[in-house]
Amino acid sequence: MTLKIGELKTDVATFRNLEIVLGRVEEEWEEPLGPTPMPSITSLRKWDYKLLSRYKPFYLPFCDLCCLCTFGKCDLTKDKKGACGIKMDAQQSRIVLLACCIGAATHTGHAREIVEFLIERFGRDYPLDLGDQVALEAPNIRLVTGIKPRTIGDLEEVLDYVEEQIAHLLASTHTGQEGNNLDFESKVFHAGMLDHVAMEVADIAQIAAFNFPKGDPEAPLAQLGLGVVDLSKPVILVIGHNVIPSVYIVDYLNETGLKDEVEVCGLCCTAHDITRYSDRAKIIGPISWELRFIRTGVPDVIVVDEQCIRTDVLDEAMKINAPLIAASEKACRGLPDRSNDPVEEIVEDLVSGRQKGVLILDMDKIGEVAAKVAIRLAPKRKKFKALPSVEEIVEEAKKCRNCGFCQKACPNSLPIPEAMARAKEGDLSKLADLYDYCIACGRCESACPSGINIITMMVKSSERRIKNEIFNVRVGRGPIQDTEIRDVGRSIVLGEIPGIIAFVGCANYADGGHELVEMAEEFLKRKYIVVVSGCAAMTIGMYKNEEGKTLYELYPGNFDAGCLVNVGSCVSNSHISGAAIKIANIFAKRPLRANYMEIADYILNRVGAVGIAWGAMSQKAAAIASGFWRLGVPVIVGPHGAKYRRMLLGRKERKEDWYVYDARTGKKVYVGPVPEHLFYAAETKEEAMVMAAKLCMRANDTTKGRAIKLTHYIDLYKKFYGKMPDDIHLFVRRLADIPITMKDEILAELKKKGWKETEIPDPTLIEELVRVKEE
Amino acid sequence: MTLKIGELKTDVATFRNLEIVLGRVEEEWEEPLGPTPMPSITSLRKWDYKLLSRYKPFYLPFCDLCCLCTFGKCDLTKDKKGACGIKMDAQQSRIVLLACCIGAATHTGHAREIVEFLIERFGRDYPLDLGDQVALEAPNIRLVTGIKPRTIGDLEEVLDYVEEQIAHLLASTHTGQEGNNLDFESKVFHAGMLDHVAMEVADIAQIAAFNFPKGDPEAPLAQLGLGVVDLSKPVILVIGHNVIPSVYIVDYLNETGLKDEVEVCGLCCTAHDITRYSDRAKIIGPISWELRFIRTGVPDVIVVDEQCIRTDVLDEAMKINAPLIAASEKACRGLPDRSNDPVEEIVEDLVSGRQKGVLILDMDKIGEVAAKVAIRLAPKRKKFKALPSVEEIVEEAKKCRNCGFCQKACPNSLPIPEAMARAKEGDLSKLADLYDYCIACGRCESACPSGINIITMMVKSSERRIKNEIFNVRVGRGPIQDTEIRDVGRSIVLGEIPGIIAFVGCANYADGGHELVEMAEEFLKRKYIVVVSGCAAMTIGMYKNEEGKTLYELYPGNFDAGCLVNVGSCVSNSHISGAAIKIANIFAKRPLRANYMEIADYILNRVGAVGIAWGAMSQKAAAIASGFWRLGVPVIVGPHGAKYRRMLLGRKERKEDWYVYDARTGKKVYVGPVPEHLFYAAETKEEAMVMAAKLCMRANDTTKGRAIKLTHYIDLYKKFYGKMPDDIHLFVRRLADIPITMKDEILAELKKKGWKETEIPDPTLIEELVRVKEE
Amino acid sequence: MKFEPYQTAEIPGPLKAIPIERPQTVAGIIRNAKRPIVIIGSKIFDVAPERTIRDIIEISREVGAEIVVTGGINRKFEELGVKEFRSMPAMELADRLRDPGWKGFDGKGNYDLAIFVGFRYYYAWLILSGLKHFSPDGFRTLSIEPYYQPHATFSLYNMKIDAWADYISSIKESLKRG
Amino acid sequence: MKFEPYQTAEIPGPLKAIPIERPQTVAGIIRNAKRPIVIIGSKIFDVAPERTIRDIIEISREVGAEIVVTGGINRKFEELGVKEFRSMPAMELADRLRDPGWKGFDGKGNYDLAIFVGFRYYYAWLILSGLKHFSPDGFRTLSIEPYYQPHATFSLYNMKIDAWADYISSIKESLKRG
Ligand code: SF4
Ligand code: SF4
Ligand code: SF4
Ligand code: SF4
Ligand code: SF4
Ligand code: SF4
Ligand code: SF4
Ligand code: SF4
Repeated sequence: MTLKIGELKTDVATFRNLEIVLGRVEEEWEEPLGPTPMPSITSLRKWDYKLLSRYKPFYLPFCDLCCLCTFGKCDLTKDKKGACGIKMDAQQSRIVLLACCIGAATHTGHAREIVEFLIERFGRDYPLDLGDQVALEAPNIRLVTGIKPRTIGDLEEVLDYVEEQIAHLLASTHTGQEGNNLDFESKVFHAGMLDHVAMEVADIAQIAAFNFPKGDPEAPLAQLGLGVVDLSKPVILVIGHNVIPSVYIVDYLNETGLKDEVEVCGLCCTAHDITRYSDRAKIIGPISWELRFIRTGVPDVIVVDEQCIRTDVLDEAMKINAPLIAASEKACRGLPDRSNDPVEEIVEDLVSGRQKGVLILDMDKIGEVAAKVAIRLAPKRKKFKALPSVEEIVEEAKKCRNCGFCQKACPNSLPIPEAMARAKEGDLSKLADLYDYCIACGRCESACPSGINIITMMVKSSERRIKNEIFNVRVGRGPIQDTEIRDVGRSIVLGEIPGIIAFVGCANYADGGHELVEMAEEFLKRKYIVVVSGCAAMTIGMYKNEEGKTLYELYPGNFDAGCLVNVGSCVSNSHISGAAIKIANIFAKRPLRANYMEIADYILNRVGAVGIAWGAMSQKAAAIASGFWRLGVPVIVGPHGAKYRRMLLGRKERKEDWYVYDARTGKKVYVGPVPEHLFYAAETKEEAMVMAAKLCMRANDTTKGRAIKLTHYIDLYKKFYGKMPDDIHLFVRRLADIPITMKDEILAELKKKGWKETEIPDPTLIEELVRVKEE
Repeated sequence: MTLKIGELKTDVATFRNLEIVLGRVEEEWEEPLGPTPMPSITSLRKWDYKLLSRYKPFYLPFCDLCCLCTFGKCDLTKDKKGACGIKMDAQQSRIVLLACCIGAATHTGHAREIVEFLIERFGRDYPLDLGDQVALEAPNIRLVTGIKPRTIGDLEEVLDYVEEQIAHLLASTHTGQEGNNLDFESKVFHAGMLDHVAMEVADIAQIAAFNFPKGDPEAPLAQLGLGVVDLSKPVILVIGHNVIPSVYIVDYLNETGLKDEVEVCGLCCTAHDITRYSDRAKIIGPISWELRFIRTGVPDVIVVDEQCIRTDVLDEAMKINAPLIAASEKACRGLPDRSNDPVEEIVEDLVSGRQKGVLILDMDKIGEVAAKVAIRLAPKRKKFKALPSVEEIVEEAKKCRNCGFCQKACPNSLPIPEAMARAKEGDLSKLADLYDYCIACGRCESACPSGINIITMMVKSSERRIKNEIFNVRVGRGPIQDTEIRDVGRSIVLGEIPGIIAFVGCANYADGGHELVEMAEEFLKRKYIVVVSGCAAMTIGMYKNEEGKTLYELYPGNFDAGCLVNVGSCVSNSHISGAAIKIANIFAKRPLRANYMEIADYILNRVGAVGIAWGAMSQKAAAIASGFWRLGVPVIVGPHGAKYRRMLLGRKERKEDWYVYDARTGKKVYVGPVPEHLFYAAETKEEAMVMAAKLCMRANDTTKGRAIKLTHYIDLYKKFYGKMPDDIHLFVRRLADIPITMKDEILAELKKKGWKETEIPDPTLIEELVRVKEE
Repeated sequence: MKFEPYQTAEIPGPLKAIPIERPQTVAGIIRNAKRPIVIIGSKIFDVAPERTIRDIIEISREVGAEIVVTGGINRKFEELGVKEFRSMPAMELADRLRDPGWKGFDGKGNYDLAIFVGFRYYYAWLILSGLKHFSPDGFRTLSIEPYYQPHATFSLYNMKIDAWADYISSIKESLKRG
Repeated sequence: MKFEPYQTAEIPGPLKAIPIERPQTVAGIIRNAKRPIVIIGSKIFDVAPERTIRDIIEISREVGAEIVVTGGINRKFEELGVKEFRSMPAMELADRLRDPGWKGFDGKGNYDLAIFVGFRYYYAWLILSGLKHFSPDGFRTLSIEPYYQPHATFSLYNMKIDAWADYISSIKESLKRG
């Protein structure tokens, strides 16, 4: 990168028209630049097409129409074309791309704000120190951009690149631009790859600057749940994803000696991140706890930053007489900008109720305002800190006319009318039963013609249990240590650790969050490495066993077999992709720098990692998943995930789809359907578990590794389906692959299918990686 | 902006850890930095809120639902909230923002490609020389960013800023981010402002580097229409918006002496831009001519770059056996990437038909491949260069079962079944009649269960007239000269030139393009300054008067009363906003640099400019319009423009909405509803003309100026409505405002309404611009 | 197809116009309105036979409804001999209709039933959508176009022009009969 | 409401399932299929009374349709005493159904009528949408869920569980009668 500068003024001298080569400091990173530094949209298209020829998109249109320009609406049913000529397959992939652009832009904007802010506060030179155990600090950044960032300032160039690429991608969604679904999908992958870079920028910057845990397997436990708040203290609730305002709140409380006087608790990723910063902060839960917690009336002031915050939070805050402070340009929520007003004035306006909410973009003021408002309001708000009485709830239920609109509006079709009927008679148990399956989205209330506060009723009905909602979660540890990678790399690649299962994403569960816990526990018991982040990490902490222990207390936080690793907030997902990359680089010594295709090929064929985004809801989740796909990591979503409108499914019976090159000989070798899918919405947790076990199989598994993986797959299948899977013959390559304990049974199966032994190559999809060319 | 560089290697020396201040060269631009350099999302929120409190959004939801995340679909009917809490008003503005982000990103990506490309070809130092008459070369860039770009390399920093902001804006559309409709609208304005910056970057870079006309009022005329192509020569058709591949085609033909042997013709903005580069290039028409022209079979090879290209162009090209060359990463269209293959191989594959299309991203190869393929194919393609015979058309018509699906699918509800019935009987006249009202979108064909080629039939039915479609358009002249601004600035600001009417945007006409011509002519005759660009500029050239002259031949190309100025392609729209800005700066000496609010306030209150985007279709058009709004320039769209889902309407009878500060005294003064709306979809051209005349009135009009503007408004109103408008009393401030010729009539009106004289202030909406504070 | 949107792709959402099969019912809706207003678009002369236009005018007179023509068709309207009508761009009018504080053309307050006829399908479609979502409670829209307009509160259905003319005429008769 | 999507916001578009009021018609559709397949989702036990599940199985047997259960409900299914059924994740199955080249479970080629029952509303909604848009000509889907599923080719309508159970039983009877 060359920069031409008109005039260069420094303390030292003034230069004119100086040509400057912006390079990294070479002596610190000897690795030569790989083939694809800062890849453009098409640089990795070849790789994408390889993936897409195996994992073909299956579109599930959410609507038959396109309404993206004034040529429309256009009817795209079946083979119909829109006025711009587009057809349904391209249109659906276009919408997926749009979602992924939004997702990637969201993380990028978040990262940009963090980096800008930290540069202002700590200077451009602030080192990106992630601790002794994490020398490979930025696997995604290095892999994609070819930059090895040393300081926070170095991250700007990374973001420049990402922002430029997002603009190009977004441009591709314009009417009359890209028109082919596979090219849209390739761009989706590109967006996902960028997303992981942006997430990594955000997280390593904040880890370094705020001294979050640096890959510490023994990061402390934080309190979690609706029951953890000390009701005797003023309560500040922070919601969102950008921790900076919350940091200022914590700092203010610390500096003024108020830290023991005021409760700071959070929802969503800001909650994760504030517990990485402060040992006093508490987590209420994921986004689906937002309405619930506000309805309890407990928060005295609510501070929102950005992303995944209910857009009606102001209305909800007003209902409980708690003022709202918005702290992000991206979500001003119509509030008056008080950034330039004196703190006391703002506090006065909020405490007096003259203003229901304010926008404050000056971080220095936020801590003080939030704290002062909370302290002054708490005594006045006592009467709001209670749910309605049982009698009131019963009265409310009597307003129900059994119209059923609520149930029809409910994403999970919950039987609210039935519960109301019982509640009328004083029996709140049915309402309480819904609690576990409800994602607290509020659509039922919106639909109710009688204006019944259904969620409040559910919360009240579950009040006793909510008081006991006192759980915990291991604080987000951030990256995986280089040494951990060295220790487990071999076992993973050879298949001896059966797989890495990452539970990520939002809380849009179709059948309750407990399903997630069940799944995590299943894989923990089976000695998979279980990694978690974001909302999923919270949900997993929300259930206790008979001894009152959560999974975080039962399983250690190392990146190792049978361990449960919480990397942290959404942006910490980059450490999960980062771990896969690090295996290829640190363990297998594959060149990292700007060498995307080889690393992805390595992961696809060797690293048995699978993501499960059981409640994936957002555009960010879509982008995160896309980033995993391009790296060769399959993702399973829950039923609502079908609404992402596109699956990437392999066809195991099509033998021709499952060939790789043997890097040793250049020969094309059949390796079976491993991994079988890239993206798949499961119908039930049982299906998901079986599939996850299966998707951990990779072409490079040793016979021992394959036998272990097969054992789990078959075992899970039998457990849930009551019989042997009928596709084992596709996964057994040689007799040695067969788990000893199931030998006879499997051999019988294989015989039935006319199975023959096949080779185990040194697998790659990339011709250029073949070492000896076949004659 | 400060940059920290690890190691700095130049020919001169090696520096380590040098801190560099990237600044502009100060001596060339003495103007101090204004208050809002590189404004962030909220920097101009205050201004936006002022506009939005006058011009309130009226949403016209295209659908009751939101389907943007897997929490959905959500029913947002009336007061219902989505699962994220959002309500319909915010949701609609969110979709508008999404469209504007796409639009702005499209121009930005386009600009980035041009700048990158030109830097590679001409070097970063290539001067941005727009000619002697254009010293103020980059009004939008200077106004918004505070940067005065001297070389093409300087534009990179501008784009970095724009890309960063787009990422933030796009992030705001994420689920649970911005939730207030006015804040979304403020972000829409921001996107629009960025869009004009990006367009300006693209256009001044290409003007300077490719030596396009530099504000030349006497830019030559270029041929336009379906009839202009010399059928005896091989024909290369270029489609899109990014002229670079076309430049390479022209260069190749010039260098190889083939320029007289091969026809190069274009569709959409690439056509505009290639005529700015080559005096031999021809324009077929706007996007709505794309299917028509391809169906004639004339093009021998089709080269597509980016934006507004039918996504089914490959299918259409295949129908006429013409190969397709795609030339943009953003629109790969599923084609094999042949960028790295030898030219001859590619040519061979295309000529032989082995490949129907290729992707070539190496510009050096494109010219050669396109030319060679065209020359070799032309003789072979003779038989494809003809429309079906009349008999064949009649046969085709007989397949019609009069089901009416075509008409129901047609955006303009054209009576195709009727025309088919007549065609069956051999009478093609009804089919020919549709030609003028059809936008050739192809939806009828898609809907037709009999697979009838309706468009081909319409084209054939109009064959004779199409042969005579030989029109012209003045080649895009680019910016308005500084001297022109000096010359007309006073007359515009004082209102003596009744207004600037800009016809911009796409060809999605509800009732035929001739309406646009009628409107343009009306205002030209009335001595308005008429400015045109993009598809609209083409449409306006597509009609001749009785003497066979187009408006371009009848009216001169100066920026002056009664002149017709074609600025150029879509990205040249920045010169229209640029002209308004220049009036404020060059004529009125308002500080320009990073001084957005004052300049916009100036334009809103003083510069009687109105945009008419009669066929606005795209997301780009949405972004362009938004940029005008923030600058205080109202935009009128045609009926299909209602599908942008949101109007910005003033309420003339609400007196309280129409106060300004008198900058001399600080007093709040009522100035009447000027301009009355910011965004408005007219139902008919008559309505649009009356409205445009009315919207030219501004608070600062002198009495003489107001009298002139009123004359036109009243005159047009009478012409179309047959009576006096009933709101004149709102626009007459003093007796001297009354046009002499209508004095009695108007006085009678005024009396009826109880009119009283009001003041004419030095108008501003910005308190800070008040010179003497009111006590 | 009768109760489907006339333009194929114009699928509205869950809340759709109540389609009205009997002209008498339409007459009832109009009669029961306190302050009806009739809004006639620029396409009226392309769509409606003259007798239908006259019927619509009579309907308005019968219930004392204000007539507003949009899009600049005033002259043609006057040619029909109609004098008492207002004119205003449709978007401006719609913007006022959604405002409970608007005083109406006669200063007596906003209207409670807006009757639409004579518009491009999609243009009315969008205006009706705006009014459906953003108008005050109690405000209703009635489309008497010869097709189904799903965003209205009440709508006729897709029919041929002749049948429509008869339908409109029946509304008139029904109103006259009281 | 009978023929409206069961979940409020799930508005599909112009091409909507033909709602079938009479069980006999459904029986006819099934009988006329050359290669029907019955796909039973994981929610079947939550929704359907046992007699209905047994009816569905009998319907399949009557016409020799392959039964596929999805989502891992095999065990429960076996508890009903059913033996001959396949199992496959619904997405995988749908992906194959859209492929004219798929050979089916028995190797005899793809199916021409896919009968869906027992799914979450939106999950089937999306799968049916995928099949509606991307399946080969001649392939049809039939939803026999107790509500209207607009993306299917044919669908029942929104009804109470008892009425539905009777409806399904009538299909069976009708098929048995031949
Ligand atoms: S983008 Fe294409 S399909 Fe979508 S509305 Fe516009 S013209 Fe129709
Ligand atoms: S809040 Fe709970 S019960 Fe209500 S609609 Fe949402 S998920 Fe269903
Ligand atoms: S929508 Fe309200 S009134 Fe209707 S059933 Fe549900 S709770 Fe009862
Ligand atoms: S794509 Fe979404 S917003 Fe557009 S019509 Fe379909 S459901 Fe409505
Ligand atoms: S963005 Fe909000 S309204 Fe839209 S689908 Fe998601 S939750 Fe529903
Ligand atoms: S091509 Fe013309 S006639 Fe056909 S649908 Fe489009 S505008 Fe209507
Ligand atoms: S859709 Fe085709 S068959 Fe039907 S009326 Fe139109 S042209 Fe005739
Ligand atoms: S004016 Fe509109 S349609 Fe025409 S080229 Fe520009 S954006 Fe495309």
